[in-house]
Amino acid sequence: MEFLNLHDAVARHVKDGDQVALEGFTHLIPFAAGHEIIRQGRRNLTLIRMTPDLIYDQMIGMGTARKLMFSWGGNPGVGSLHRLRDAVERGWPGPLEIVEHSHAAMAHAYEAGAAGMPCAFFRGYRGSDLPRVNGDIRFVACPFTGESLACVPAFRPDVAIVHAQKADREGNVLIEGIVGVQKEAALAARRAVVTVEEVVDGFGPRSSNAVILPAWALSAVVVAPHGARPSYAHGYYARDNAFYIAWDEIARERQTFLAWMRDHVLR
Amino acid sequence: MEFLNLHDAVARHVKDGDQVALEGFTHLIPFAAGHEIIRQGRRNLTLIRMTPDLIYDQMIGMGTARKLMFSWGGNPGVGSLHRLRDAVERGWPGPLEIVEHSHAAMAHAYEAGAAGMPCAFFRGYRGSDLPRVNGDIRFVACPFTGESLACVPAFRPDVAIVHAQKADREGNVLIEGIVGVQKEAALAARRAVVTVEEVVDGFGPRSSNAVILPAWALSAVVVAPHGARPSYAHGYYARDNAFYIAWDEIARERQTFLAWMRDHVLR
Amino acid sequence: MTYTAAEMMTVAAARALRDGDICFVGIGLPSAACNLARLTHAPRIHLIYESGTLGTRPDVLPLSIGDGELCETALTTVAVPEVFRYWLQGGRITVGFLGGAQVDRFGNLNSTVIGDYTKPKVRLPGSGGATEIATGCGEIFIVMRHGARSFVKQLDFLTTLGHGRTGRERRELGIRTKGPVLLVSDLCIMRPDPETSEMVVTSLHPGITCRRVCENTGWDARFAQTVAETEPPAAAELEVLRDLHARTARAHGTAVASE
Amino acid sequence: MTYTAAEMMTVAAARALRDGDICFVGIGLPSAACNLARLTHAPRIHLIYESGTLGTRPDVLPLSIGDGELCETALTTVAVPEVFRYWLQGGRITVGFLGGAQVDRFGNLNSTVIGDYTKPKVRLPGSGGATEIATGCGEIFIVMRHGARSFVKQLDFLTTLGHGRTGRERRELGIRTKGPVLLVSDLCIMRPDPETSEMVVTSLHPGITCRRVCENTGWDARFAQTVAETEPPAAAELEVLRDLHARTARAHGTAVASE
Repeated sequence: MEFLNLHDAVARHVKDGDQVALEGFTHLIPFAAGHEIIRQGRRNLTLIRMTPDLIYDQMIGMGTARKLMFSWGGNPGVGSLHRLRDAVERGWPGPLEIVEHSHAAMAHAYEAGAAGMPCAFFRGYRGSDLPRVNGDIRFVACPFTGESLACVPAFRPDVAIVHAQKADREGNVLIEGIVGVQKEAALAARRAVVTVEEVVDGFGPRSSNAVILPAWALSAVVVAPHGARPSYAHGYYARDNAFYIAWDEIARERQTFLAWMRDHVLR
Repeated sequence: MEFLNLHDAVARHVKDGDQVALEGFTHLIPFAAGHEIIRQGRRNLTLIRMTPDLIYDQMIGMGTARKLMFSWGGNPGVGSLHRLRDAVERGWPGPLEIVEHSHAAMAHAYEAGAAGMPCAFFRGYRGSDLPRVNGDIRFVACPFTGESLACVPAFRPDVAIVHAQKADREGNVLIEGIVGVQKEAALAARRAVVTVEEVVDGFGPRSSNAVILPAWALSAVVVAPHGARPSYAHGYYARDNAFYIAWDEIARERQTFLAWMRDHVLR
Repeated sequence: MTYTAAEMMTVAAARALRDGDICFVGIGLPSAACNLARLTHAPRIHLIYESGTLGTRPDVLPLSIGDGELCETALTTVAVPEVFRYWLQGGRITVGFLGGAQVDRFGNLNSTVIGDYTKPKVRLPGSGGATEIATGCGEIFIVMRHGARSFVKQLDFLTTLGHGRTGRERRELGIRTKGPVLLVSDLCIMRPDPETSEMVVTSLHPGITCRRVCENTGWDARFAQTVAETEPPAAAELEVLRDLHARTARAHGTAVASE
Repeated sequence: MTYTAAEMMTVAAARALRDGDICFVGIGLPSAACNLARLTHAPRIHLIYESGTLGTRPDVLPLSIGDGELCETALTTVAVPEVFRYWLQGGRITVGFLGGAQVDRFGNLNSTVIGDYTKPKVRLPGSGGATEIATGCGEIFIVMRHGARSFVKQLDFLTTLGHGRTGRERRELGIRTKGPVLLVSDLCIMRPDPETSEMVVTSLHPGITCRRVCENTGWDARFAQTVAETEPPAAAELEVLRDLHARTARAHGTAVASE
């Protein structure tokens, strides 16, 4: 683990063509890191994320991705992700290959990756058409009961980026609140980068079972205050719900989208 | 969930011939419940536990069990479990069938039970003789890589009993410290009984991610202060290491063992 | 007392929940229905959101499935893999809410695409948790607005299993959960026929005719032998629901979350 | 400065640990060796006990794998299934310590039974974590007292894979971890032959002869071309180790935990 600034962390750990997972389940979505990836002009990324959310809508709209692995691609409580739809429906700004799963499958694939397994087994996809359009979904018989179980490949992204509340001086990272699949994504990845709100001398009194990622399991820790905005950081700032609603208008048209990105991300 | 006293909880939820898991990984071992099972004279139990420890040494020596599923049967830091050895080596007080696993397999079998799976898959048992003596160990090929993965049946005990620090008035249970496989054992079981040090009005300020078992996932909660002794309860009392050492002498001979049980458990 | 179609739907769905139910809650109307039930006849209902919040008691409705409010008012919050493994797949959830862009006569749902999967006319959000919620929960409540384009003869894509394309798939696949036992729309309530598992109209909302339902259903809608009239929302129910929405609007600076 | 055989073993094992190693620690001598290393040349060593304590820094040695001291001084404590899945099977551990009642020339271990499995002469504790520690950790250090009954030609039961019955099994099974790279006994240090993977004597402890090793080894012990003499414990090492044991004895009211 080394402490890096955001520019250097992305420059060193995110390469063109990489399989990249930026996780954060509504909470702690690493927007600052996603914006830095856009600014550095990465291309041909395979983006993995359960809920692409606004951050992948922005990355897809700016042409960083050639492939998306996901399970729910909407703007929560608002509607569509227009940039994602434009890429899938009309190939703008370029064609986007999609590998589509259910939430349960994605969660299991991350968990299996963290556990060093080649694949994940679960009771899933029964009666759904999804296995017909996703070749990564297979079925295996339980050797004891004969029950047919779903099996998907483990996720082993080249790099995972997650956002957390705090790191201590050694680079250990504490995550609190809705922890989503961040721990699994970080442990499943070959390189794990964590952006944090702040670095503290020590975590102080805490639950013996606090969710902590040891420094030695990480590649880089980056101090990025408000690095999850417009998502939120439990204990630091609230979700900017108004922006999620406003995004519907901003992203609906290519030009308004590009203008907003130019003014707010690229500048 | 209902609040019961220890006698009624065992009378109602532990039947002759049941598959029973009393878990607690060194910490929070439910001794009081195990002693009550002995006092009520249960027979032909299948006992499941990663580390049988003194509690199963006592239950086996008193003839409650016909079968043991375990992964490490010693007195931690001290030596043998003499009653377990006497049962396996000389069939006293009766024959004891054993189903032997590794820790990883047991942990996975509980996890799979909690997850409603028929079996657990992991990378295990490679090169070991254990699969030759345990028919519950199979191997399945990963459909993507062809790697041979170990597979064991999920544990679905009739009843699991674990000990925890506290319950609130609704019967929700908080576990802190070394949590072992208690949560998995409780969720894997058809009936889950939890003994606690105390009942509190509320858990108060705590980590958002505290280890809590909801009342609705449990069958019974029992107030049993010091219910883990001579094991320990983090935040309440320390492990009685001297007793673990003394047990080596007490349990070495059948007569001294029976005398101790008569004086300390049956009376 | 006047009320909107959304209010009728929310109230009808809320009434179907039993005290003590363990609900897997989605955002939007299901969230409103579950919390309405919790604040009225089902105080001991337990709400689980797929973001990992167990036993949450939000004071305002979440705009997203992972709002801080859900975590702050929860008994505890677990990781997402655990929600799907120990709580959903573990068989602990009694009721799950689902909806979609299309539903067919057997309660199968499409939330993936309109048109061909490889060249979609409309790319929808996708499964999210639905595919496993449909088979993991004891029962499924479907909440959707009626319309000939959403209540269709033939789904463009079967994202989420209801009773299957023949009504018999659940049994054939060895699935022991019940699947869709209730469908609440803005026009009526439908429940599965005990024989065929086809969703049939069992109750019409006040002022709604059979004809109106038929015109807005893409298949030949069937009706139970005795079709009841849905009890309109009571003043008490509307008061609690509107307070909830008002609090929510103040908190989010919008009413979007309310549906 | 005089020292015991146990002290020589502990110091030799501790020296083999590198600063920054991630160690999967068992109780007894391995625990003493890891903490000695942490308190001397390897302050940034990370200790994981299978009870789930990550990055623990005990002030006294644990009597059991789950002592409260381990949890109280840990970075955090995770559930046991997670230890075996994310941390061990996940391939994050660099060094694991193992021992047993019997070891053979290829570092395979028996901790299950002496005699026939179905009618054991001695029923031993069993695998515990060993079976997967042996294949999941980057390297394995074996620590055992020498003796013709424990260093045997033929194991009664192969609980835990070393280099296999032929020395080639790891490759044949596609296992990429190294297995036993070090065996420390009270007489000598053994390391695997690069060709055959047989454990050969590379260093004799002070005052120990080849003959003594051969008499206490059940197979024809082999020696490296150049056999070194093990550096005796330094005064500083002994001081730290004895303080650790003294603190431990005071805490547990016994010295049992020290070996």
